[in-house]
Amino acid sequence: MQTTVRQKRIDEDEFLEMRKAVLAEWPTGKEVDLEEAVEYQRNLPASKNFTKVTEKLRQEGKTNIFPRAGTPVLEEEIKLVKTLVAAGIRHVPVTIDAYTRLHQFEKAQQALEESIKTGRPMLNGYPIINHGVKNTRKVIESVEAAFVPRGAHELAMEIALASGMTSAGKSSLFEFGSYEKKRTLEDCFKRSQYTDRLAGYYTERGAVISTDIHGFIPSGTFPLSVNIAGIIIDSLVAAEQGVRSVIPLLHFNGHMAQDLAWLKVAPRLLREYLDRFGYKDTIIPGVLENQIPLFPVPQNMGGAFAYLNYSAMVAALGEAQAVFVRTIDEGAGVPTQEAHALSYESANWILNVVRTQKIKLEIEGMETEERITEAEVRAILEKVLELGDGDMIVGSIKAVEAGVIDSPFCPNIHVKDKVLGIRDSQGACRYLEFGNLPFPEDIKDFHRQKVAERERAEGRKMDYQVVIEDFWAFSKNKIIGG
Amino acid sequence: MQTTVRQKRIDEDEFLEMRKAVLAEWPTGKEVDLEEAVEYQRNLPASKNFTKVTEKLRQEGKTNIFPRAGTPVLEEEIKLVKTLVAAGIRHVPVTIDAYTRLHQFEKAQQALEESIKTGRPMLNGYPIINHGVKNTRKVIESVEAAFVPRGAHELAMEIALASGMTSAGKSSLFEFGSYEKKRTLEDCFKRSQYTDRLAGYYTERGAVISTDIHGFIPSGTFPLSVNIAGIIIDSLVAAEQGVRSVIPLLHFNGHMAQDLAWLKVAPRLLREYLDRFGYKDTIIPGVLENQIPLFPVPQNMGGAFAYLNYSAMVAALGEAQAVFVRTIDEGAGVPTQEAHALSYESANWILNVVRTQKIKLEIEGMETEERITEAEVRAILEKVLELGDGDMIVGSIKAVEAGVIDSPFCPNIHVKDKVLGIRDSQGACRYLEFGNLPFPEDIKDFHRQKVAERERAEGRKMDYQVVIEDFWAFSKNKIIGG
Amino acid sequence: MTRKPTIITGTVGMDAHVIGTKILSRAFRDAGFNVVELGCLTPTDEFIEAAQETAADAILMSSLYGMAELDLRGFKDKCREAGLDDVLLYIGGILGVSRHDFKDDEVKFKKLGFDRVFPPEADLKSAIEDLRHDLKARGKI
Amino acid sequence: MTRKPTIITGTVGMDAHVIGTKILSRAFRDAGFNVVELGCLTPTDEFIEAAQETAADAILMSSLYGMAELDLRGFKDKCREAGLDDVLLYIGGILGVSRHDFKDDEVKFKKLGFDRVFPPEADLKSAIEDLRHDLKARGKI
Ligand code: B12
Ligand code: B12
Repeated sequence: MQTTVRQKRIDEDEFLEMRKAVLAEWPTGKEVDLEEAVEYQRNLPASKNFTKVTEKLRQEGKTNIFPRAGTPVLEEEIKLVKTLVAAGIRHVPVTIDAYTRLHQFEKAQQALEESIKTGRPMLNGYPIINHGVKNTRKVIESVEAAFVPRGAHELAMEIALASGMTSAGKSSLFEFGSYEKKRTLEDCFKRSQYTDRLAGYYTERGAVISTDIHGFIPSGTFPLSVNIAGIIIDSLVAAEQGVRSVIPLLHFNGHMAQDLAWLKVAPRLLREYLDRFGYKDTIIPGVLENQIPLFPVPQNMGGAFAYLNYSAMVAALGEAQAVFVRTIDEGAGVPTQEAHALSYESANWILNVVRTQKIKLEIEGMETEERITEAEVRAILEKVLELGDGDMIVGSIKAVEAGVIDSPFCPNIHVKDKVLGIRDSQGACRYLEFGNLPFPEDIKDFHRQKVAERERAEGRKMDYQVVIEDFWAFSKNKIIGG
Repeated sequence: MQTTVRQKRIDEDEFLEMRKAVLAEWPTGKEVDLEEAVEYQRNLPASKNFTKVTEKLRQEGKTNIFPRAGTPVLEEEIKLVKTLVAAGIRHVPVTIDAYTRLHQFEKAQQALEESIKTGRPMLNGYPIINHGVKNTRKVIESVEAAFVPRGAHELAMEIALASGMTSAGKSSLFEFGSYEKKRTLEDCFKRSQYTDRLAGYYTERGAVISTDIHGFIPSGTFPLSVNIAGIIIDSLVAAEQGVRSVIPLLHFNGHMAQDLAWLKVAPRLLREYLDRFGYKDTIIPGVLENQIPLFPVPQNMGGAFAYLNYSAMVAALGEAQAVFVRTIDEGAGVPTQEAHALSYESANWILNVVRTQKIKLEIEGMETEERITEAEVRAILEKVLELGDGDMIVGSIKAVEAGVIDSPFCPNIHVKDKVLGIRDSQGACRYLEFGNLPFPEDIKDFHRQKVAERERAEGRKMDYQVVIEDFWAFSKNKIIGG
Repeated sequence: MTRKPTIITGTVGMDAHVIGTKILSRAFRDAGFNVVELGCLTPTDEFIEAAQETAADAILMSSLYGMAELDLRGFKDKCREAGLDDVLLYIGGILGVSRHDFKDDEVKFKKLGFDRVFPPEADLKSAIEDLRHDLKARGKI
Repeated sequence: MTRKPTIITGTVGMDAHVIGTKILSRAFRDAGFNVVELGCLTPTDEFIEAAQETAADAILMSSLYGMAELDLRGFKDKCREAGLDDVLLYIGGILGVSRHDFKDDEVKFKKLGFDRVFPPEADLKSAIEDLRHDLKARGKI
């Protein structure tokens, strides 16, 4: 396949041309006046800037909660963000509804109107395009916190940033690998280049817009090296378009030494690669964490609390700036207000109590995890560069085709899905099937040994059946399935 | 004051004489046939022996839950212990009702009969004396677990051990310092010597009966050195009477480095003192932990889960053999069955997930906490020995009179109550007022410095008001008050 | 089984959750079924076409994002119109929006024409047994 | 305050919980009250004797172990018989047995003759204000 997209900054004139088409997609596009918006952004207080809020949390040694929330009706959305901020939250994500994400603005409009009429939310998020800049500024002006849209593509991001949101949360590999069935990675990169370029445009004019980056999220038990490589790729793509603040959004998998190692390795390697490609002035103001939600079944309330508290504990010990803990309703459906409140109250207890102690800890084996992960991430990235002849984007597209970037249980038909992860006998995530992941033999042997160890301990073969058992372990108060 | 009790084994003939009076206190005393009971004990499987169950947990690297439970009606008590054991619990405590503890067997009998008639429990525990040996054996024979009575004095312990309970949980300093208003320490030692001698009698005949020892429990924020010194004193008293297995029951105060340091120091010093006084064959099969319950207010459910999960986390990281976590109803009243189930389900998630990882960790500052605590415990014990002219019991009685052993917020009028504890700015417990605790100046200076640091950080004096604020911190999602 | 029955799997509507249907597909394949796997984000019409084309015995549909009820209004009628009267309809996943009683889902989706409805903690081994049982009852195996 | 009012504190019955009543006693002492502190495990008769002996203005009783209702049946009558009609009765702590609504405690203990009932999270500063207010209303300060 011939790819046309390249790791290269979009020319400004071309970009401004592209913008016209984007803004014409829906009437509220007219509300975006870029120069006025830049000015508006430059006058925002530090408390509304995602980068500065993150930096401040780092300086103060605090870990905050990074929730997920968004509701269609404006007044309700304002009430919601006020509740979150009153609960101490400083990074406020605005989850955009599924219709808007899928470019069905007409349908979103109807559902929004129906929501207003019936008083019942008929959309699973905030239809930012239908609301436009004026309304969305009301949301942002209602509280002291930094905003980021979730699931925003071109026009949605235009409106988000013009309204005063200060992070352009978007990740090509995340979109490609978790939300899309048929869309190509090339296409996903194109969309991100636009939003990154937009963030860069603001940044160049003195309004720092960060981008928080998920990478290819692990589905099930899967070591984080593919994810971290993806975070670095997406960050380099963003930096090339002028983004000067990137925030990795990592994923816990539940094994403390690994999770803490990953928290250290990811920003270190990210810094190295940013420097290597000349993005020395792109900063990493902090790291955000995500509780892996796989998969407490709804019935088990004690387990749901334990899981989220454990995640908060690891985030606090890892000194992350914020953590997305799943509510106790995670396995049951969309969380109620009460479930949000209870869950964050619980996690906040842990975050406050642990961070106040300024704990510095060493876990036996953490260095090994760091070393292994680092070697894996480097192997992937170097192979990507090789495939792309030095171009990260071209290389990534080829890498996915070749299975050099791969992930199990993926919705996208373009992903090889030839890899599998499994727990070892102490609960660490190991590769069971490497597919075409380009790891050195000694690294593969390390994984094989760990898997063999568990085979001996349990007296059975580690195979797909066990992978599935591992999936459900946390629902059964365990870290290892079986 | 002239004390008559001494650290000296009760002569066997004298002991057998004493037993007659004890057994005559209530008709069920007749059910105790000591030789038959020893034989019965010797035939119990390892799964019913408290010492062996504890040792096994240590070998397997597991942390279990050590609940609190006891209900008056026999059939209900059997149902209760079955539920606990089905939930994975292997150490089953039988909490004895308050009337029995206070020697009001007649009243307990009435309330028991009323409970049976009305179907509603009219006692806050299991009236072991009224039930006697035959009934209590039914409880113990209904499950595979090791039993220990809680709150058993002489006759109650006779019945507990003859029924097949395998730990004589009893601590003079605990009783004296937490449950009694006017009873003297001398009196408390006398009672323990009896029950310890009884445990020793079984042990000498091949049925190992352990004793789990609380020591003087800290009320509120208070460093654990007085508690640990007390555990050692009570253990030496037990060992002298022939107990060959002692299990420290430590208390968390919420600061990880301290809690983990205490978990290491206590058994180490206990071993040293046991050896020094010639009790080399008295083993320490493991350590049990208690979540300090101070003081989540009932309304805060998220916090209650967080607190117990955090306690489970620290117990697991400290590799304790079992932990008593308070239920989510702790601040609200006697926990419902549902609250028990949910709370242990939650804690078990943490215990299983963490212990499987076989985590070995080092926290910065832990060594300092170990060193300080060790110096304090030694200072107390050496002073006690000095006061007692080498006799731990005589010394302890004098030490309490002199405030060399002291604790704040104590119910007992014989305790000086001249000491206070407070949190430092990282949440560790420090002495604010030393009273007559016999610590070296450099140790006192260490505490003073830490307190001064917090004074500077908060720009206010650390005094009694702040001590009270610290009390409530955990109820407000914090480790430090204010 | 004397004959290898054919089943259609997939996640319906605009729902991108794919993990469950992937696991389910493999489990049925390993149990000897012929599985046509449509993956996530699959419109109802695609289920019907696939069932027609392969003369399927059953459709095993998943939905997690809480909008299954909307997605599936009129689906049973469409099946009838397409001559799929005889195709067994199973559904599983997270079928309601907020924390709720699974019994409600069961009633709701049975009304919508599904033969069996499964909760998130459904055991696939017994689901396989269920399908075998139902196919036997209909004389299909 | 023009006059130093006298109050009796303590934990009633066979209840050994002492921390709350110790803190309470000190808070009232620091606020200028004359506090007669009986500590824990205090029978109702001792409260009455102490109130008589010191001509107390109020009894501030604590109970945590869940048996206060039993301990206090007939207590108000005994107070009356002892000529303590005019002594204010306050109670606080954990007054019921299992998790329950504090409102129930309030009703119950007011019926038993208490003038004010406090939940576990009671703020002592406002309790002090309450007592001052009530004493003023009765012309005691
Ligand atoms: C992983 C996940 C994601 C991943 C999905 C990756 C992917 N492409 O698959 C990502 C991050 C992309 C995602 C996105 C979204 N998600 Co999501 N997600 C989850 C999560 C955490 C796990 C789902 C899962 O994979 N479970 C594991 C699999 C193996 O289980 P399963 O699918 O239930 O299937 C098993 C059984 O149910 C059964 N089964 C399933 N189907 C059938 C059918 C039959 C016939 C039978 C017999 C059995 C059966 O067998 C399977 C194997 O045992 C759940 C919460 C949770 N903990 O369950 C939320 C959850 C499903 N997501 C939710 C939501 C709202 C979304 C979003 C709309 C918004 C958002 N928050 O981002 C988007 C949806 C985008 C879209 N267009 O669909 C909600 C749905 C709410 C509801 N139902 O009311 C949930 C419940 C989270 C929550 N509490 O809010 N999500
Ligand atoms: C510490 C404690 C103990 C210690 C007590 C040490 C001591 N001697 O004081 C020990 C370990 C000995 C103990 C023993 C028992 N305990 Co206890 N204990 C507690 C615990 C954890 C804290 C109590 C406390 O000190 N709180 C802090 C103080 C400062 O708060 P407070 O007393 O409520 O007082 C404040 C306010 O209420 C208010 N206030 C109090 N009184 C008044 C009065 C007035 C007029 C006003 C204005 C305000 C006011 O002001 C105070 C200061 O702010 C509670 C559970 C909890 N988390 O609350 C259980 C608890 C009280 N104990 C309980 C029980 C059952 C017992 C035992 C019977 C059995 C057992 N489990 O061992 C024995 C009792 C023995 C006996 N004879 O009494 C139950 C009571 C159940 C119920 N009410 O239904 C509780 C609730 C635990 C539980 N959930 O099961 N306990």
